[in-house]
Amino acid sequence: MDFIVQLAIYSAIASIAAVSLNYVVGFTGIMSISHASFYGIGAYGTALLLTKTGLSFVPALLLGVLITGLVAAFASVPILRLREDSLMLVSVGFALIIHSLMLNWQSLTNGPRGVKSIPRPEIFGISLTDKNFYLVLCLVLLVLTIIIFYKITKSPYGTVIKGIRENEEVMKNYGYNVSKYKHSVFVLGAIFAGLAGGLFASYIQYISPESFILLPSVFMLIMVILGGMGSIGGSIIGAILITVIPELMRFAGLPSSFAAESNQIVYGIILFALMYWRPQGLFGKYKI
Amino acid sequence: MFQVLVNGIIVGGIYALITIGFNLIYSAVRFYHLAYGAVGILGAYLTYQIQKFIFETQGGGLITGFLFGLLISSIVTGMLGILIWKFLYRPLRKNGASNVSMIVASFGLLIILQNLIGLIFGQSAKTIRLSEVTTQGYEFLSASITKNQILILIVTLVSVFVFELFLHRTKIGTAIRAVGQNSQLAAVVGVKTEKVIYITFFIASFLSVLASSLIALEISLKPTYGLMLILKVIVASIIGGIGSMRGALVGGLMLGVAENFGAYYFGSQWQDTVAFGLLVIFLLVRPQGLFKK
Amino acid sequence: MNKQKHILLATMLTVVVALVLGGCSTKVANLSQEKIKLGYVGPLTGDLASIGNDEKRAIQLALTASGRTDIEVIFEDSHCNGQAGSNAAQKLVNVDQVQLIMGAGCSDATLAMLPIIQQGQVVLFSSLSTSPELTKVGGEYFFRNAPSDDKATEVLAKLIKNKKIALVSENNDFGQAFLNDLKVKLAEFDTTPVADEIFNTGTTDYKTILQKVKESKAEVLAVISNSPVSNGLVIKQAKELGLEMAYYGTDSIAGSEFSDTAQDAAEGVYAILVAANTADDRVNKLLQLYENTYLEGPASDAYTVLSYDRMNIVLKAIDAVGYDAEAIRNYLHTINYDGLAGYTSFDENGDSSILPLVLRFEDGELVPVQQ
Amino acid sequence: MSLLQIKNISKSFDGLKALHNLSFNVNDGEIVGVIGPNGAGKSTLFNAIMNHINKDSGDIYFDGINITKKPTHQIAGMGIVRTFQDSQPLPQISVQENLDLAFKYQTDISLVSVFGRHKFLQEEQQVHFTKIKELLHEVGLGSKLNVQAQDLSYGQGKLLEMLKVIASDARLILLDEPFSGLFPEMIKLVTKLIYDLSASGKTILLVEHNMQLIEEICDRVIVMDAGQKIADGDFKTVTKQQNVIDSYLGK
Repeated sequence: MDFIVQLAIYSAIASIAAVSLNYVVGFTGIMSISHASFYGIGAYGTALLLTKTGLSFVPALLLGVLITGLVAAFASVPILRLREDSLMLVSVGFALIIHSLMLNWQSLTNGPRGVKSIPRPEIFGISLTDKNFYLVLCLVLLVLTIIIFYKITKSPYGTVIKGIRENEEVMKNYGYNVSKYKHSVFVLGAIFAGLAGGLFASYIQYISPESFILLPSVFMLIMVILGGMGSIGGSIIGAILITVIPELMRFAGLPSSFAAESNQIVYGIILFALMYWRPQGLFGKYKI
Repeated sequence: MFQVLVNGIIVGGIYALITIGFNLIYSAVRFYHLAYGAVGILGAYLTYQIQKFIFETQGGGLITGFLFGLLISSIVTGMLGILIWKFLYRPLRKNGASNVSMIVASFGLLIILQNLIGLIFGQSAKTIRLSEVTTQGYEFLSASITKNQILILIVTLVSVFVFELFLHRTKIGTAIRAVGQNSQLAAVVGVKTEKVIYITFFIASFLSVLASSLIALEISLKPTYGLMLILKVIVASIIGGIGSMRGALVGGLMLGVAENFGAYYFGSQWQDTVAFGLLVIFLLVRPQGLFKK
Repeated sequence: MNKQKHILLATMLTVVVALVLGGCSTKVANLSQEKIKLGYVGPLTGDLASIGNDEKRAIQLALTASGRTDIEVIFEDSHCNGQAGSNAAQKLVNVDQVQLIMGAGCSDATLAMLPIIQQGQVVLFSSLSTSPELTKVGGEYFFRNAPSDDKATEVLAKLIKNKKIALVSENNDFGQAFLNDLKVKLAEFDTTPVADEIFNTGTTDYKTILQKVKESKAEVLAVISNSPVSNGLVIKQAKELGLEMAYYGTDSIAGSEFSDTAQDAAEGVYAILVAANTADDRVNKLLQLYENTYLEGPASDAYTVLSYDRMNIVLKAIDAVGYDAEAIRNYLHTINYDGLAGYTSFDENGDSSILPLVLRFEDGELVPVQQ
Repeated sequence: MSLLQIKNISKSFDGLKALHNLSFNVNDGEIVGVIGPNGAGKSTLFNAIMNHINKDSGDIYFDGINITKKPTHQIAGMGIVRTFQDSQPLPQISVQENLDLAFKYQTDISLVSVFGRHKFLQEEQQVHFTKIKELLHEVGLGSKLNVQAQDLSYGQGKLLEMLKVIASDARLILLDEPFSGLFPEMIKLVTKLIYDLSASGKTILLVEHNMQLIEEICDRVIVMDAGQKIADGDFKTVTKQQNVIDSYLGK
């Protein structure tokens, strides 16, 4: 059933992004809304390398992820100087600036017409045109992401970043270089968002600035909040629910005259209700 | 060149009007009421509906229809503002929600309101107009201003002036500022904070309808304008100093002028980048904005 | 911790079950009713929602007019975005097993759907996407009765060549593709525009751009945008600024949304557009039928007419060769259908023979102009 | 040679002189009390030492090294730890995690060591866990190992803060009103912990209002008023000085 395989692929990609966002927001308390921009940079990086240079898939993806990491390193300097609501706002500003760069830097990104016919990946000779192989690739990378973040958050390093989430001043008093940790968390989170973006670009084979505007950042945040702050399993469940439910709504046979708007209203209600009943989300342990 | 400045000031005037309401709410309840943009647009749709009703069925003039519509919808939306606080936000605050989760909840409310407007009034654009014919503007000093723009400028200046008086001269005004500074302290001194917050939400929603209806004269009405407006308001409010009235006025004007000059020199596709670039610069250099310590 | 493990497993289970159930339930329904299922994917939300709704309503009007009860159209929303568009197409192809999909508005969704269409070997018939790039990339299963923009740019270039031209274009796939194509055509007539301004989708205040246009002393202002509201606002604000010049707009100008926004400012505006030719009384009958059924005029007459034609062409094809993508594809290459938009036939790339007309707003009505 | 030297540091917040030409020394192994009426600048002093706030003038030396301008985490890294006035442990993490954060890891906690030298980290953590169990049992909090710190009572929270100070093994300990709001038997427990710390050679700077405790615990006392040092000596002589009495009774 290609439809279900495609949904599984989109869920896996969304899960990688959600887990990395949870690492930044849920574990370390950095309320960044610019995660979709790094997802977009990873997508554009990989897509442009694949279409414009002769690079094959694996180097293009790795290079795309590297570029995302570099941009994140630069962006983290201004963004991480702030906290809580002002950090949220500056990350929104950053996301919008990145989007308008994608839109207007026509010579590089071909502007609003996006990047077309991105070749399907070829790894060690197997061409991944067949969806099932692509799903295997996504699941392998998802499992890898889970292992990496599980290892980090269960180690003393994880305790330190959770401490930073609770109270930065106290952590400084115990000798932890708080800004160093926050920068490395922000950049690592962005790298995995770039990875998810690269996978998305080579699967859907066409990307344009529209898919990386503000709303995907918000959807990623909903995935993490719904799933649960500070719980890797929770953010995967959140990612699957947010990716799959709207597609299932297509079967609900709602008269499409208001199906579209009601979809969005459901998101609004989810957000509001969560903040009221379970700010820490389904499986989370930490209330934002 | 002068024309660009004029455009900037007029658009800035509208941003200022809405930001005043937004800052008022922030100073009373200390969080970003993101759904505020959608509340204003909902009010503007009401004005449109009432004007259409008066113009088409009661045979009243366009302008009387507009003013009458404006009055009714401002009051109705003002009530709605109070209900939103009473039944949606207050329970959240009582539940011990942090600022960040209040912002996330208010964003959820923005999405709900915006799509409800889409459902009720439909997706296609609606226009509010004051005259049958598109009248050419008045020329002075090589800049032309349309009638609508003059009306907007007058209403903005009047409401800012009235508002400053209200806030600093009347008892309720000082009460609102007291609650803003420190609500526990205000309560101890005997200020009925609950009542004051109701009044604040009423006035702010009233102002947002006023401003959104004025904007509708210029750019017609679409359900998605709520998000667009609130993003501009946040930038203006941060530049001016979150929560300060004078800051709202200056922040709004600065944003309007910066956007227009950005559009003039870099091209209009860079307009948003200029606005948000300004936001990022202010958040880094002077997070408390121009008018706050 | 294990309590959370249970919740985790429970949710995983419900999701999988829902998916499987969702998948096969429609399959079962499909077999029992033997109805011919057609698909539609288009922008039912977002900026082009009003035009997407026009398309949908035109299809429903054509279907009721034909009296066919054995045909059902499943409407899916593409949200004007790649991922949603590809999911919608994948669902229609796989779950509902449609042989033909009407739709594809924004390039985003169209280009994301193409790989699925080509793999599923299903016909994609669009009346909204006009981007010239689709001619090459479309593939053998892609048809459209909306003319590709390079035809519209040809007509427009001839009209405004060697004049002082100001171009104001929307920063989206339609606007930039049309703009670049037009500039190439104008260069052939060695005319270069005196002003070239781009605005972002959703911009509402054009006064500053128009100030630059005024300073460029252009004789002609060409507005390139597929959103009726933007077209309306640019022209209204230009008139308010007292810009005395000839105005040219593209096909989204015909319709209530543009005339509501521009009102009397629309007077004298030239439109290069397709099919909303009010001289043909079948077009007027359709627009009247639309207004009676939905109590409001269509947001864009042109796309309503094209979508109406499309439905009738599809009905004609199914009657002729049955409901099979392969057969329909071959049949469409041979058809020459006398539609409301004029005689429609398709070349090897699936582009239609319909040529855009030049019309002019005269006291609220769009009247054809003889070149 | 004294461990901590404060050399006429001043700090004023737009006009209000929080600290004014304050100078004093603390010798290795001493327990020094800092007393004075509310608003005398005691907490500001701690903030100044840890460089939470930058000073207008003056210098601070620790173990002979100038730490006036060093970032807070480096000052802490040199072996100084402080508690905040009525600070509570980090709320939404467990008691065990709170204490584990206070311990000094030899292997640098970084991504490299999480993947590269995982074994070393793991071993050190196990050592810390055993110590943590002992510490908790000592004060009767043994059952609270995996409880979220926010679920502890106020008193238990204060006790946990003291245990974190012990776990940090810092040479200089700045205690900001560790006894405020505690029941008598809790006060005995905290006093015992302070004595243990002093016995193991730690130097303690104690801000406290409870005069009996100051007299009982401190070797020497510094009295502050309006940001200035007005007395420095043993408890008996200092409390007899006229200016000290006036500052408490208010001029």
